[in-house]
Amino acid sequence: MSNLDIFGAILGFALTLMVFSYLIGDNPLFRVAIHIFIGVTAGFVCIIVINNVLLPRMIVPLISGSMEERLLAIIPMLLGWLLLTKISPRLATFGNIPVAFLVGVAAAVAIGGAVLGTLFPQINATIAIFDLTTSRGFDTNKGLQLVNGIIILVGTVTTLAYFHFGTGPQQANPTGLQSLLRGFNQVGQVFIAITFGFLFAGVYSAAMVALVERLSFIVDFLKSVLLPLLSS
Amino acid sequence: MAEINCPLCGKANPDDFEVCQYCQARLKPLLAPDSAEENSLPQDETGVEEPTSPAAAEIPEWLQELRQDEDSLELEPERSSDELAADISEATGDAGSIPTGTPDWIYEVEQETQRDFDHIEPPPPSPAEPGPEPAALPDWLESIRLGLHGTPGLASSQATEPVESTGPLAGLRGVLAADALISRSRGPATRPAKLRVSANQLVHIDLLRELVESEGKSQPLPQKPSISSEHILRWGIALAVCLAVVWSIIFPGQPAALPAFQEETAELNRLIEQLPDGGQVLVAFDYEPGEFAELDAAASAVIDHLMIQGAYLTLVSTTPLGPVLAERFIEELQPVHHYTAGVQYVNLGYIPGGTASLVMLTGNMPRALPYTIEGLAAWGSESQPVLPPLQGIQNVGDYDLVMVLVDDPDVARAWVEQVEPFISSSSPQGSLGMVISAQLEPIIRPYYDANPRQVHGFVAGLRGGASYARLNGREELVRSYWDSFGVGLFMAVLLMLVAGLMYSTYPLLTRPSKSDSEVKG
Amino acid sequence: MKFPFSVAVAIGIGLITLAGYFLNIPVLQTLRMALIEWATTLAAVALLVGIANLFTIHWNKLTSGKVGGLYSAILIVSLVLTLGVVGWFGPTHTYSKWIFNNVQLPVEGSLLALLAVILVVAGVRLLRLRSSMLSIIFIITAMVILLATGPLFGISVPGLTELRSWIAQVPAMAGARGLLLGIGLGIVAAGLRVLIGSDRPYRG
Amino acid sequence: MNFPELMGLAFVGLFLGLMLGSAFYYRNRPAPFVRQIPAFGRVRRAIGLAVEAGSRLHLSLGRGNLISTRSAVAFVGLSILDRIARSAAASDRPPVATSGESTLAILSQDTLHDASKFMGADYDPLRGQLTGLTPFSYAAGAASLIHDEATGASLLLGSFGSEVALITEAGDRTESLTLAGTDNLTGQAVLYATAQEPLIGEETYAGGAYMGAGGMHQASLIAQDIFRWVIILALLVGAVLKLVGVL
Repeated sequence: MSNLDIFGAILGFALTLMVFSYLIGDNPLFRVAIHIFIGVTAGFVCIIVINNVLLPRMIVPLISGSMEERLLAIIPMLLGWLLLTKISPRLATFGNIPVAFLVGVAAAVAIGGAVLGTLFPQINATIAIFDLTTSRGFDTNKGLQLVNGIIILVGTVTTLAYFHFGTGPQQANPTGLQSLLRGFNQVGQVFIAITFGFLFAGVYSAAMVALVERLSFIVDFLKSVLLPLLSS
Repeated sequence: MAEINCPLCGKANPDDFEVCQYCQARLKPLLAPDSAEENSLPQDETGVEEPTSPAAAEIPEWLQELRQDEDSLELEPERSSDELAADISEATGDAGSIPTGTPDWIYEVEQETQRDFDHIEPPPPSPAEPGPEPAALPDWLESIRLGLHGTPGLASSQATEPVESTGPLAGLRGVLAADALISRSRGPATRPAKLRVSANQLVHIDLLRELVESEGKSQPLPQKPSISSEHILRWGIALAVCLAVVWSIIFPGQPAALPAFQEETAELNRLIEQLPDGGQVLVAFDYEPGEFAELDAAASAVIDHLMIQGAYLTLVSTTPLGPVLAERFIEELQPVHHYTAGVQYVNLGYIPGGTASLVMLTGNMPRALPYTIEGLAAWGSESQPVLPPLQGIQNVGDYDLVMVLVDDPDVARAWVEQVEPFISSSSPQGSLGMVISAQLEPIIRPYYDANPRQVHGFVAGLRGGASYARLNGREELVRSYWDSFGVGLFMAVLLMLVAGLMYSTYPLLTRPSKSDSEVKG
Repeated sequence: MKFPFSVAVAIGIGLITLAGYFLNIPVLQTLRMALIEWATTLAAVALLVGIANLFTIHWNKLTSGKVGGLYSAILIVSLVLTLGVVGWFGPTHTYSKWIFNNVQLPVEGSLLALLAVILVVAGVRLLRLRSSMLSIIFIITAMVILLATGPLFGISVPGLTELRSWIAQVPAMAGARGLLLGIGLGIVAAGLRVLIGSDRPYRG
Repeated sequence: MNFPELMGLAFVGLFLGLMLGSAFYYRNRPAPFVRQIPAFGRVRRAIGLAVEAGSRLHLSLGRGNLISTRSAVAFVGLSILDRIARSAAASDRPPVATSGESTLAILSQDTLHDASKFMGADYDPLRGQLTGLTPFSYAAGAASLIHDEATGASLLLGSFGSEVALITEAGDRTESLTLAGTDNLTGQAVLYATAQEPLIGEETYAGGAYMGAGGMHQASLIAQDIFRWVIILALLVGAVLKLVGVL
């Protein structure tokens, strides 16, 4: 083990304890650890993005690209220079055009992605369950497949209906539609709760593995420090 | 025609004007004591008042003293009204009972609700001339205050009381009940526009304050002890969870069996087993560094299996730190296979644009990801041939297997929705496998259960990783976490059940006394 | 209503990109890909602006002599050091990996590990804060799934693993699907508001 | 042209038409009734309290690539930021926005700048902060800002994963109110347990309408509601057709 490795292990151990000190309360040690962390992360991300995006997309085509590539690189280059003016509050106005450009593309990507990537595939998948001619992984017989399919359909529909925003004026006796909505609401809540519960358990499992890993690290580190001391 | 100087901006106005023609401030105070004496208002109302004014003789001695103090204060127009309040309170030795910049009942209500009003500055008076700052609250704040307190007492008193227009109280409602006071006042003959308070008015203010307090008083916040039950709860839980895990690490008991066969895991195992000799695999490292413990454990047996099969690996990532994670994974978790960058594997780094650009992988990959993370031309140049893992690859459909290691539901869905259709349409044996964080299971499983499958096999979290490790016998890493993991989860459930029940039923048991106080409040 | 040039840019670029998704016209699709590519390049430039913002905020804190100045100094030093080392040697060099393995991973792993405590505290307090049907089912599901995920000291409860699979396959998936569909609708609405210039998060 | 693309075009076109139509219809009429979401009521109150108490309002716009479906929830966050910045512009501790992505940080600065200009208040570019460039570093930065600034209320409206628990925990420890909503499902599950006022699923996208960000936000709720039932109908009819073998 080289000195660099030993120093690294000590640093990792110290930083782990500093972060864990947050369990007692917010304190300077925790602050120091996360400020180091934020700085390091930002540095890494910055270099990787420069290496993987800016150099190949903006610099290399200008130096060694064909005429067509150079022309194509000029527009993002210009917009990029304008965007850089956002660094200075005085010049920031020049950066409005590239920001508007980004927002326009972002809005379009969001809509396109939501319609073609979420809404349609999810609708299709829900309908496809009722194709009883092909069996799916977990259903051993058609009857069970149908029952599960119906539960999924009911769950999807009531969850979606739960979010209905509009409501009529409040009345003492709710109309039929309002009672129906209220019923949907209750059933939808059950499905939402189960989904959140499952996801929560999943996040917790991930966090627990992280905790086990960190505590193992601490125990191992202390063992490797304490055992030689005790044996000597 | 005689002129009056505006108390706010100091400019001269004809004396029959009600409001200043420059700044719209009220020229004649609403709290004029006596109609007969109204005309004897001194001309120098701008703030500097002579102690020897004709009316001085009629003023009680204590008030003269007070006024002298005030006069000296009024010479410092830049002082805030709250500072004036503090000074005057000091001068009278009756802290908090003299209404100044802010009427004290508002002041006290504020104090009781622990709102530090000092931070809110009134808007500057419209003309730039020096003058005492009016205590007017901005409109928006006024409306919020009304809406917030929402107390009938406060609202109605404000509705019926006149708005004070001059001096430091300008803009506040109901400071002094002008009409009612006129007939009874035995105060000084002249009443300057500022901070003149008679004993009578004090009585009225006290009355009003009591009225308001009794109806509109916010619940005083209880003093927080430095160590509350919340702290003890947090510390207790932290201690219990950590101790349980540490105990199981230091004193491991009988090791628990790894979970057995899971269909989706076995399916992934089969896919890797079927890889041709020297098969090409695209591995995406799409997780955050924080998730490294779980994903390492879940994926190590899988990547190990790929390497045993001698697969060529292409590493990519849609998260900026993914490439570093990928490099670390290959070198530190799988050192026995001696995979070398540029020979058995190539790290193409970060996919510019992340998930939005995944679709680029289905097009021209050499154009989308031209360089390795070391900055070499991955797809060959005049001086060097195409790197072995990339030979014959033009797009993602050319890979024998695409393996995604992912912890984010949206990223996982993007791979399935955008890339999988292309894989399955371009080659019959191409497939998409996944190693996912446990939280993604309900989101990914439907794609596995779909017909045709959109995810052809997956490993979910430590449990899935353990199951996979059991299939190919690479258990070391998973084994080291598995038992402590179980202990930790059990402790968490126990705490949520026992502490959760105690914590949530405790207020029910002690409700009678609490609801009493709520009713009183 | 003011209609500045930047609004025209946002709407025009947005509509062209959106049309590229839905209209099968080669020119439009090529244009859409080019626009997205430019946008991702711009987002990378924005990252430099972001780093400058991070730097300025902490530089100001440092020079204003506020309480947190020391932390800001630490952040700036670690940022500059990392930029220097990783930038000079490259992200896969031993030194860069040393920083990553001994700072980035321990801190981020520990932050995630903190959640193992924070989430239990939240679970314990949930029913007191919001005692609704939703909360009760939420917490029961979470506990069942947690028990079914780990090794229960080698004890196998019959049917627990099957129950876990069924919940993942049927009710949890149904709920997730309903949520995703609703979110999809929300995304379309929010995106369209920007595309018609009703919401303008940029300056004009 | 492929069927899904054609359907997609029709979907977006109709959605837009409905939004514009209902915006026009309700231009001179009282706004339609919407169901109560108590979280928004409480957050409006908390904003008022925070402004009055001179404590800082904090709005966090999340992280995640802007050029993706995640931008939409950030746009909602930005329109609420605009709303809050206008109502609290004259406070001497005006609201501060944090984000975990550079473009979002720029957009938050622009939004705050516009709001300040509109209200005639001073603008400080450092009120739109980038607190970190990866999810956890962003969350850690935002959490330490909550501890430092004595925030009265934190609104988390953007894309968050499980790391958001660090931010809500900071809010909890400083006893400030946190209202939170996100598009990310795991983030929502974590927020449901940890945030004081969690928004579930689509409710996050309705934030603009509930916080009074303009008529078009109301109108989009109507369009969302109508399309909700169109989708439900499509699911039911599709399932039946599939079952009998027509589809």
